Amino acid sequence: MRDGSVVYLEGVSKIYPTAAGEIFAARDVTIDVQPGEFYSLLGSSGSGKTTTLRLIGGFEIPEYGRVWIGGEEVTEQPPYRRNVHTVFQSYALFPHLTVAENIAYPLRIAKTNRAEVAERVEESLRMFQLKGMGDRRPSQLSGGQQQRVALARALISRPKVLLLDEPLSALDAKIREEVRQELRDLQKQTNLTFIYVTHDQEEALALSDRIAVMHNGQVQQIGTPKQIYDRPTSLFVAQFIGKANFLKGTVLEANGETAAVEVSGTKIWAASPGRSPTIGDAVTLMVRPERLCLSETAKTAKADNQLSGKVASVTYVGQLVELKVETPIGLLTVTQLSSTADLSPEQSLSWNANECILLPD
Amino acid sequence: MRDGSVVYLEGVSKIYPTAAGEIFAARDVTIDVQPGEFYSLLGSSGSGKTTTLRLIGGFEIPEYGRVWIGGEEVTEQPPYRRNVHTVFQSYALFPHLTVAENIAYPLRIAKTNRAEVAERVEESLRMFQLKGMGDRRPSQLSGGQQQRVALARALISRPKVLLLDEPLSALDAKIREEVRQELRDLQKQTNLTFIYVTHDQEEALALSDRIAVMHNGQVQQIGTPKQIYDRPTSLFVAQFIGKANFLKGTVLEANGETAAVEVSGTKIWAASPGRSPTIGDAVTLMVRPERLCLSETAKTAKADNQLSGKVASVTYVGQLVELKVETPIGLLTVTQLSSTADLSPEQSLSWNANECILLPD
Amino acid sequence: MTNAPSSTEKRHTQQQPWLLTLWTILVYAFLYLPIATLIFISFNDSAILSLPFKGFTINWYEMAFGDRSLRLSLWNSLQVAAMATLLATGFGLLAAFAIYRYQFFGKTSFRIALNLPILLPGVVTGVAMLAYFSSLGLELSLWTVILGHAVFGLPVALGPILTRLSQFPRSLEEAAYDLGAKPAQVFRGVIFPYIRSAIVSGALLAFTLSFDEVVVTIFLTGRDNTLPMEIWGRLRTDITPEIAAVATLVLIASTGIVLLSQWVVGRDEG
Amino acid sequence: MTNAPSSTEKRHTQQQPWLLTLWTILVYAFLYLPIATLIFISFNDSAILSLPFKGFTINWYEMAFGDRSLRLSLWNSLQVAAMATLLATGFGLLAAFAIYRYQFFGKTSFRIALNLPILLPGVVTGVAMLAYFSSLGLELSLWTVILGHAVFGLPVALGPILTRLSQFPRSLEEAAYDLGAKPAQVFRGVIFPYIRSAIVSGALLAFTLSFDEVVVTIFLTGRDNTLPMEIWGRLRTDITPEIAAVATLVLIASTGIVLLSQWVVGRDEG
Repeated sequence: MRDGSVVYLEGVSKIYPTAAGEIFAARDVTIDVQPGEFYSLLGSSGSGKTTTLRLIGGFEIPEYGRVWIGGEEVTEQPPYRRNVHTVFQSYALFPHLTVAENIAYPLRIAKTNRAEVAERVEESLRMFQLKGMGDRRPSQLSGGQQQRVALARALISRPKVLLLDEPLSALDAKIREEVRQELRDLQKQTNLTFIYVTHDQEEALALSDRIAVMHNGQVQQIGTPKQIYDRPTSLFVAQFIGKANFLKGTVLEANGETAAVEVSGTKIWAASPGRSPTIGDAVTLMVRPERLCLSETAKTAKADNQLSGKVASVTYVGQLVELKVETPIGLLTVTQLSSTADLSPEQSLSWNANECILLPD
Repeated sequence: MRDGSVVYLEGVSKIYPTAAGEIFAARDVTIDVQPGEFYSLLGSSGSGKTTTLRLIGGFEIPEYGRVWIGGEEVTEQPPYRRNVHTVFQSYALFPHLTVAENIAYPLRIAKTNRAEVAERVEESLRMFQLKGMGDRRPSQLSGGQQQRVALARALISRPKVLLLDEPLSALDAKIREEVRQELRDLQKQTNLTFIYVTHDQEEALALSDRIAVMHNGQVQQIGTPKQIYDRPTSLFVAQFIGKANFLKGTVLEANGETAAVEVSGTKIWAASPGRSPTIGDAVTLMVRPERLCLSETAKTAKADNQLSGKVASVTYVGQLVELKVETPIGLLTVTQLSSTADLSPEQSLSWNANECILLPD
Repeated sequence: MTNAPSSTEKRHTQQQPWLLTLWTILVYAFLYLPIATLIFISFNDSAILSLPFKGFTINWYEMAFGDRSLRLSLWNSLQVAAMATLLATGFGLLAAFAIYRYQFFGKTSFRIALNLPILLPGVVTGVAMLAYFSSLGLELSLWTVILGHAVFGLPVALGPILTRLSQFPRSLEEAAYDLGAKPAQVFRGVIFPYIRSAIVSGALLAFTLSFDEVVVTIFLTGRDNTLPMEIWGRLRTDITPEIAAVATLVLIASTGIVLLSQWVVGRDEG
Repeated sequence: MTNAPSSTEKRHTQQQPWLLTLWTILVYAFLYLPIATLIFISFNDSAILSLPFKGFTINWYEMAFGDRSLRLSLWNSLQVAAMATLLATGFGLLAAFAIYRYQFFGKTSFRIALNLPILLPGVVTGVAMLAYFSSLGLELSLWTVILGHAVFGLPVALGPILTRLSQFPRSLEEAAYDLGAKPAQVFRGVIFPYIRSAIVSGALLAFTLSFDEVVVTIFLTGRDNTLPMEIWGRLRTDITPEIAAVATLVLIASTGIVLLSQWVVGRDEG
């Protein structure tokens, strides 16, 4: 294992037998999580993100590979022997216990003495703004309060790592953003390692230090939010994260990590981070709609790529305006901030080569 | 009733008796919907939007007020005597009938002759891309297909008005945007009147010709998406739609629909559409985060309002970057399109008076 | 802490629940050995109602089929069960609609009250009905038995209908109204097809219950015997494997009807 | 098409379900008049089991309480019900866990098979058990009755436990493991508190069922009588309102236990 990782999965696979044969819920997953990191597993349902979390928590034992936590191999250890705690999607508060008893549960199990339990629960209630609610039942709390109880319970015995399984999905859209901020602040304050499972790319981008994008049980790309969004390494990641224009073309020239690509008879300059493309290859270019600049007069020589365009439709969605612009290489989507000003239909479109990522087909 | 309206509600109230007294599910609702309009009722749950739709559909009879459809009073008419059809949130397809039988249902009830039914169902299946699925059961279709069947069934007997109750909420986020576009196109093609209930402001802004924002059973504001977003008439609407910075201040000068407002010792120019403010009044100013311009050097005299600022935090959420900027009048949220470029912490903030709306307290 | 390579050997993670398998066999044995014994004895070439197995014979079945009083009691049982089922299902359907459709004072207690007859001891129901009918001056006959069976058949028939109705999405009804259907058309075209299987299933259950009932029947019948009473009557006089043969036949018929009703319900749901 | 002002008069939109009220009364009457009659007769100062009401007396209750063979049969019934409940609830709890916990071949049929004894006619179960016990050489006694009652008490006790266990969120169990609890601690601290009310409720139901049972009992008992058999035996000899008094007492006890078990289940859910 890599030294210094707080959680390290090494080529881990989890297999479920089904009538139609074996299904790999996770396939050869290798991730290393550094201490103090906010690490997200991002993917749609069935991508293996929850299975991976459960392999770390000890709820599943992998058929292949190994799991280390804090430098110790725990591959076949049950959950109660692992120094990680989980915040479940449903919170999993014990309904027959009060809020204070729920929070005290890990200490009671560990046979901590009564006085210390009382003190630490009191402190925890204060920290999570639950003062005065210690005697209530979980069912008497709001969704946001229940989530704070689940966090308090998971943190009271000071685990090394906190696993969070879509902790915001049960909350109203209204308070979700608020709680998102609280979570981020909590992680920064406690300097704990968070491993966070979500299907919501916006959440992952806003919260994480690093993201592992998963699909069909496999890790597709690992990187910071900016790397994942700006420099996807595969068509899948480019399509899964954010919106983008995709252009099919053929490589004309290649110069290190920059290339000229022919798209419908027009030469487009693009970047190919990390690999040099081969001339003549069929490739797909990706350019994010907000990176396309619109101007009413053709700017000269400032941007690598320039096209004339005609606005075909305008959709207004609050903060953003989404335009469909007819260009020589097809209909492109352009996003702008909404404004009170009107837009003339004839536009010039420009963007730099490093905003245009070349993806191998 | 106003002549020309295809649906007109006049001071309609719906009351439910509860143990704690009467509750107004809709209170004095007056709306007029013009032929060919895409009209949305937007509000959170309990706002009365669905009750209003049910009053138009005939599933509820109002305690006060009257309902006109196509110039005819229908206040106490049952649903089967009203020439409006509903697309339900759950689609409400008949499970024991095939797709074709579901679509034919309104014609069969109306005792249309067999040959015509077959012909129109065939045409409808083609139009809604359901060819070859006529013999399937609804349970064998995907969510998007079920929704198309529900639309086809509601439209086959050519009603004047189509009522849609959150028709996209049962769909995956992935295909929701696609279906949204289809709905908009369908409405434009058929030139039918759509009355659309939703809690999703983005949906309402993107689709509607006009929106009625509802809260606590009452209509708060009626207007085009641009009017609702750029010129909210109340603090509630400003808070409910989109994100905004709110500044508390006192009116210093008033000049018709423009005013100068003192906010924490700084003079801010603002617009007060439709009413002239009184000097000395306590007011709230609203300015959208994407309307605040950031620049590294103070621009001169171009914008009505200018402040110096220091970037406190940057949150990256894909297309957008949300910045918190410390200014003399407090922490302001600024939204920008994401870019690959970095941002220096010292910034100048500027915006025009007409982007800053004065709301009475 | 070694820098080991990925293990290439597959780890076994499935537990073998052998303890459970043993336990399952025990429970099955506890529940089913008596029934197996019954079936064996019905084919046993021995004149006493007991094992060991002495040889195969269908003699007891032939005797059972040739028995006139058994045939008569079977006919009585079928008549009673058919009539009681008709009454129970009809009233049950109406009661189910009342509970589903309207909100009225005492709805919950109405529902509990409907279920009480099936929870009461048969002896109580029997004595109560006997006292009631004799107070009304009704003479005991198969008709009094039918009424008695209808009373506890009602909640049994009501159960599946109510369960199915409570799953009925109100929006289907509203959609039909919305598309132009009048109330009668809505019932025929939308509600009835939805609950049809539950009605059949409830009726089958009520039928089985009536067909098997003994306690209430004994209190309420006049001269006529039903099949279970006939079997039982013989217990006191001549106890031969003929009873085992008849019981086996009743067992097969009852199991068949129960499975049929499960299948009918399962088919329309899921 | 007039440009009318907003109407200021309130429109009445609630329907009066008077037809339904009538129907409710009819159903109640159908189900409850016999029971009402029973209770009246038990206080009726007349030597025959019938109305009209001739005067109030508690004579029949005094007779019932003073009756030695009734007391003895009550004691037998209580013993049988207690032992059968213990067996049925214990085995039911284990079976519920087996069904809940493990996925194994035939799980669905295992569940159906457990329920079959309650669906089989009492006559079939009775004959089968009689044949089985006599094949095993067991002498008929209260113990054979207890075993018989345990067989059909098992699915009754199993029902509520299984229902409650199927609502048990697996994540609660995982949360407890995650927070450091070992399997035994998880059962004691998390699972048992969750299903406790269902166990009590299942046991109460099994107790009532055993206490009320007649058919299987008659096949399996030796010299000893249970209370329902005693009541029933008297039907052939001396039929007096004393039976009505005893039936009323059984009715009250049974209703009480059923309501108690409903309340126990309701308290922990909701």
